[in-house]
Amino acid sequence: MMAVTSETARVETKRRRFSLGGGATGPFIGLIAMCIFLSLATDTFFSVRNFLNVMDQVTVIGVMAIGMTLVILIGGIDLSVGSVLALSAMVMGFLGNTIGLPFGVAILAALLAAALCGTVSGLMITQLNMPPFIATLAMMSIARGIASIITDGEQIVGFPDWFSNLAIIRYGGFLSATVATMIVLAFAFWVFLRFRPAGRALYAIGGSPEVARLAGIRVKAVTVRVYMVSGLLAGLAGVILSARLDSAQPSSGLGYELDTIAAVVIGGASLAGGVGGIAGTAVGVLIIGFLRNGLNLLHVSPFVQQVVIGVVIALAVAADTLRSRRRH
Amino acid sequence: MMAVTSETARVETKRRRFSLGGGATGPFIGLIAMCIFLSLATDTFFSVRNFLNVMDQVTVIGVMAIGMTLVILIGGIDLSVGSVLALSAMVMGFLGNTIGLPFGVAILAALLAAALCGTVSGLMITQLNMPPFIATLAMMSIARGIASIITDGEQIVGFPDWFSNLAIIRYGGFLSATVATMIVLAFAFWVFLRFRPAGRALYAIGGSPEVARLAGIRVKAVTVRVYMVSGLLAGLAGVILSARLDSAQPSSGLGYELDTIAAVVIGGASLAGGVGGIAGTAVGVLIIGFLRNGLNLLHVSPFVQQVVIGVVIALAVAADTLRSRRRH
Amino acid sequence: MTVSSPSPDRDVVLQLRGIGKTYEPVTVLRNLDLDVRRGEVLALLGENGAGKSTASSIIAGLVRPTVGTMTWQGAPYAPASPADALSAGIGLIHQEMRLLPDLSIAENVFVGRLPVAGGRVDRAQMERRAAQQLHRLGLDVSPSMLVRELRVAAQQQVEIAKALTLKARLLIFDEPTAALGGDETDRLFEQIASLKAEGVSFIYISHRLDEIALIADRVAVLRDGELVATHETAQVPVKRLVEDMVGRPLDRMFPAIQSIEGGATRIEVEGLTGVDGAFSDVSFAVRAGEVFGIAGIVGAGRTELVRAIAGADPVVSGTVKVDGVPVHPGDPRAALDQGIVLVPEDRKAQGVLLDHTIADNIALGNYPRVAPSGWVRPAAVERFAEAAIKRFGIKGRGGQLARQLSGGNQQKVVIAKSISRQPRVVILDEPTRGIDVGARAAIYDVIAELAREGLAVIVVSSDLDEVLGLSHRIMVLNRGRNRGILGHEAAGRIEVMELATT
Amino acid sequence: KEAKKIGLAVANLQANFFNQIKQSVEAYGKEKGLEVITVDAKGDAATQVSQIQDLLAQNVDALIYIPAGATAAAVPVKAARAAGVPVVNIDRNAEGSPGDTFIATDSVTSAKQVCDYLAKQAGGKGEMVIVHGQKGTTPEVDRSKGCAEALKGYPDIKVVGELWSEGWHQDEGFKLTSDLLQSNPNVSIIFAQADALALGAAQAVKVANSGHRIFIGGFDGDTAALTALKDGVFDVTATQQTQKMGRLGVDAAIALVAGEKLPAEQLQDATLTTKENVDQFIANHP
Ligand SMILES: Nc1ncnc2c1ncn2[C@@H]1O[C@H](COP(=O)(O)OP(=O)(O)OP(=O)(O)O)[C@@H](O)[C@H]1O
Ligand SMILES: Nc1ncnc2c1ncn2[C@@H]1O[C@H](COP(=O)(O)OP(=O)(O)OP(=O)(O)O)[C@@H](O)[C@H]1O
Ligand SMILES: O[C@@H]1[C@H](O)[C@H](O)CO[C@H]1O
Ligand SMILES: [Mg+2]
Ligand SMILES: [Mg+2]
Repeated sequence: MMAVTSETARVETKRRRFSLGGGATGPFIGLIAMCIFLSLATDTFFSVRNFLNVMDQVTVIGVMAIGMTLVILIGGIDLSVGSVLALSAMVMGFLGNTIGLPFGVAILAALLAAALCGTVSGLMITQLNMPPFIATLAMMSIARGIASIITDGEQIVGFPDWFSNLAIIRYGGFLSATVATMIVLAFAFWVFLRFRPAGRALYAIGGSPEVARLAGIRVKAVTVRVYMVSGLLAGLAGVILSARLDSAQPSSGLGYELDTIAAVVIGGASLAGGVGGIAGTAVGVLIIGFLRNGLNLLHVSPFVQQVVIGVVIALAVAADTLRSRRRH
Repeated sequence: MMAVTSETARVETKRRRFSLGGGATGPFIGLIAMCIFLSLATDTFFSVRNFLNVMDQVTVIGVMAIGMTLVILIGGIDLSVGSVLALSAMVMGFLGNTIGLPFGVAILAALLAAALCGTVSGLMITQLNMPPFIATLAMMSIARGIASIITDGEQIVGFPDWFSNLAIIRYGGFLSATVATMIVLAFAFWVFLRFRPAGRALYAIGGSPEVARLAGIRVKAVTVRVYMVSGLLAGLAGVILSARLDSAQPSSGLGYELDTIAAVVIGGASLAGGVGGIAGTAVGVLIIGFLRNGLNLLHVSPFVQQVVIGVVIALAVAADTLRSRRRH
Repeated sequence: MTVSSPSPDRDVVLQLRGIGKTYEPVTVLRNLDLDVRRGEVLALLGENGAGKSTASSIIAGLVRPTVGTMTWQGAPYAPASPADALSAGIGLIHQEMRLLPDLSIAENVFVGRLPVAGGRVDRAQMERRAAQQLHRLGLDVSPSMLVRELRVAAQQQVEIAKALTLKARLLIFDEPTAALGGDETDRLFEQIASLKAEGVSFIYISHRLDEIALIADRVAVLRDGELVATHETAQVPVKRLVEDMVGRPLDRMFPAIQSIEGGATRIEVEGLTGVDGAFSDVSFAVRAGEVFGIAGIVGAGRTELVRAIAGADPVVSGTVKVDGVPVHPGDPRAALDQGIVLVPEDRKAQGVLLDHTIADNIALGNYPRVAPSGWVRPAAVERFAEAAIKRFGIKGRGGQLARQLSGGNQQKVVIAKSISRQPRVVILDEPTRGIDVGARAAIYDVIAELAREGLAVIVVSSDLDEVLGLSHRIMVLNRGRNRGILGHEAAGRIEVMELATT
Repeated sequence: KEAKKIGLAVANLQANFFNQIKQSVEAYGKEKGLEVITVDAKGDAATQVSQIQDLLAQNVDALIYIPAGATAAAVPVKAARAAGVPVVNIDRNAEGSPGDTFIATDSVTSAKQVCDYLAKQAGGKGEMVIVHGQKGTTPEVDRSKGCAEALKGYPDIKVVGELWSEGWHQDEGFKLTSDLLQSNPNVSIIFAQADALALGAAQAVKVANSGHRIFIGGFDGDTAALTALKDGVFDVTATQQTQKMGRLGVDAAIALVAGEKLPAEQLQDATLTTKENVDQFIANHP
């Protein structure tokens, strides 16, 4: 009866040793093609300095996109990240500048507030059975409102030097502390998703919550934790943005949720859950970052830029289909 | 052995003759509760005049939400509606005012352009196999860019009187032409989704595209048509908005996609597809409309409003769960 | 054995010539010639992964062949979509396709061809006709009920009703009875017989070989994508069919039942009562080394009972103890931690992650063994999966997506995943649904082996022979109540059915 | 008739400039014993039309109106007129259908002063970039015009790059300036058309660390920006009299309700503000 096994060798497919980045190959090709084009078309694009600039520019979205990757992997969505970012920034600014707490404490409190927002979203989803879209939409509105209430809509300007330097000084002429933070986080979560059982569990939940539950995964608890992490990272993004802008304002992060989700989805994740990964998300974030940067360097008018961005995003993602179509 | 059949009768459940609004009951209760509260809390809320005001206010989102309902029913999403609205308004304004074509022709051309946008999204999704999120995100950027390019970002002000009167004059002291249009459309699509085989096909596609395909439904063709209709209705919303504002600008409709999707989902539709309907969407649109109106009438400060809106949306949707939890 | 050559037979309605299908780099179907005659039931047999569903999908326009041609009623036939096939009069019940859970039964039956009166969907007619057809199949439920509220067996009946109301000239049934009990199967056969008399042709796929003689007129057997035998009559000994399928004789089906001296009580169920009265006051105990069968007709509450034992559903009252320790109810994780694993009945919804690799599926829930250090190394996952693949003869590679497997092989993946946990109690709900004879024998061997290793094994099956052949004792469930537990010696078909139906 | 209840429709409270006006109107209104109902359109003209409907439904006696978005929508004014409610426009006015009076800053003149100051400081030569406000809005158009007029006197100053913000936000100013600096590393003058944009630009300059002096001008006199100016974060702005405009708005509303006639336009000066004279504005915002 076991004679079958020799037969199975025929079915062998070499690709996909371990399904992970799933679907990010197309976008990756798109990214490379775009970079080559921009290097040839401008004399400023291909330089260490410009690369570091872009890294700085994508840090905020990049950090949020890590959390969003987890959320999307389990089949969720988090629309509140932009607002939570603002809330965190305002909490930090208020406690640190207006109240005058030690700045480290202010940062911690900001992160805590952000993580709390995520936790509340997670609880709404798991305990009240709300669709993630609605739960986080509600949180988006609530967090933005609170962010504005804190200072009655005023911005807060001027943080301690050591703090704003985190986003400015490039240690060893290379990485600012904020960019380094993003890279370390991306790496840590990449390892987590790829090599830790708890990370693999997210894929299972996204694939089918019921299958995951029957396999002994505590789906609800994990879900709450994932939204908490997404909130926490959005809060961290708020701290990073404040350092970078040396100011905090209630309107910051407006519309970032769409950018962040776009980065993750461009990177090959499926909004249905179960497919995606940090590597893909990194590609997505870089596509958006390099594209905007490149178009500015090309002196493309802002209106035309929008058209080009739309077309390039479509092409980058379609590349995957066009490629896989040939396979079938 | 035949004894079984009598047994199975036990399973019979009377409820739900035809599942349609699916999940809209909670939000409906929420809507009623909210209206009762606002009627008691303010002396201006409960009046014909205020009701007609709110109807005016929700027309634009309402018309777009009809198209979005179809899109979400088949398991898709259309992020481009806000941009397509702007494009349509600019095409109309440009052809009618700047070029000086007869205004009726300008309107037709605007609707055509909008329907074209939808069709292109639909083709990207069906032919290039792109996730709807990405395809319409790309279209969102492209349409917005083109809307701005038409007049190089300038606004267009002042349309023929008969045109702007469509949104102003309340015929019989009652309905403006734009509100009437929305109501007629909502009714027509309600009938379509409930009673026409082609409408039911959308539920089948949303439930499972593969099952629908196997049942002989031309899933791709229908999908393209649904996005076309969504584009067309977004275009119509652009025309209505222009009449209401007596002007057109490339930045109009920014962020409306989220409002529109929210209305549909609050109305009980599932982003996974196959569940939802016009009745539910109407409830969702009215919840958002009455809520914003009521908070203004209650003199709630703008920042606090955001918090309240978030909480109420959450409660309205959670009502369904809390109710159904008791059932289990 | 006659490999069919183009025949002038006027009765032939569908002809396949040289049909082949390749999913790069694998060829799953090659050079298939097949004739289907008017008013006949052609049984299509073969091991899991032999290509039966692929061939059906090609005929029904769901998949396009890589090479080959077809004719239908004498004219060239190359459907580009199922819609083309349907309009030509060819319908398919797909082995894996599910229904539309959020729509009513009636709408599911008529999806894609809703009856219309005066421009509107004629709901009354639709529900009446659906109810009629379902009644004929033995399912009397309100046609306005949502499909999501139905159990697997009832869903399968809806699926069948859908096909039977098609007014098709050729119907392809891909394992229609895999989820059905004996009664439902009988009724289906009645329906097939009467349509046959009207000249409708059938391609009938099943792994229940004893059905073949009852329903089929001719038999075609596939092996590894090739037609290896056709029989002009269905009155072929099952032994012969097995040989055709597997390529060698299969000596026996069931392993000998071992005696279980001195096995301590492993699992003890006491007064268990489920939500909504699906089962009530069920008590039994299973000893280490024992195979315990649960029999009953469809809807008896067997699935709900075992799901509750495994913590998948909440219970109203009663206790479950493993080795004397009570299990916290309603929590699958708690049950798993105490060594209870469940191979669920509904593999697509509860068993397998379709868009994940086979390796990931098998590793899921087995990380403590795959990655004892807490670090999941891809190579370790692959090795772990490879071992399971070998043990269960799964036709596929670790890196392949589960979706790409044939139905039977998916089932094997689910079993492999659960058994790999090294449990103390294994519950298998319809374990051999959709599994070919050869593999079935292997799974029976595995079950016996698990018992020998000192596990308690609980088997739920609608295949009475399976329960009878495997179990030391059999509990008969009827309307959610324990109607008695029969010892292996005392249990026969008659005894069990009597308890199950009265 | 005496005014009791007035409505304030603000374009977007996310811009400090508008928030200052709002706070001034609310504070001064309270002083005058008025009930002020504030609504925030968050930059969307359609939202604003709805909000003004809601205000009219509450029978406000007068409307203070700051049009949202790029369109100075005439519709709210028409609606208010139809309801017999007088309208005071602030900052932006509707072409064809102006409010009963219009209170704003003379942006052309002030922008000219700002750019002139920048040009002088830079020694009358060098590369310059402009970070515009939201394209097509009155202030964007007027400030572009004013600056261009100033630059006519400095032929050696070349505008090498211009980008447009969408919502006058600080983070936009930062991003746009970063990109401008990348393609034009030799820039020595930046005119950002609002203080939020200028603060963003200043931070971008700091981050870019180009090694040469870059002069930065803004506009508005935002609360936080003035402190930053004092600290040398950027060089020059034009302080608009937000507090005064708010008070003027309230006074105008009271007068209009009482039946008085007011001039169609009440243009206010903005004061060119540098490190030298910033202290007075920090202590006491005009
Ligand atoms: N999309 C696909 N990509 C790759 N391989 C596929 C795909 N679909 C099917 N196969 C392979 O084709 C072979 C035949 O599958 P098919 O479903 O036809 O088998 P079957 O005879 O119906 O088996 P079962 O009895 O288990 O249902 C299997 O080995 C399967 O893995
Ligand atoms: N054919 C059917 N008709 C009506 N209801 C059914 C049918 N099958 C299952 N049910 C529903 O499921 C409940 C118990 O079914 P369950 O699946 O647990 O029984 P089972 O004995 O395992 O049957 P199956 O063979 O379908 O798995 C019934 O009380 C009923 O609610
Ligand atoms: O004049 C104002 C301010 O400059 C503000 O910063 C944005 O909007 C403009 O209309
Ligand atoms: Mg099959
Ligand atoms: Mg069962």
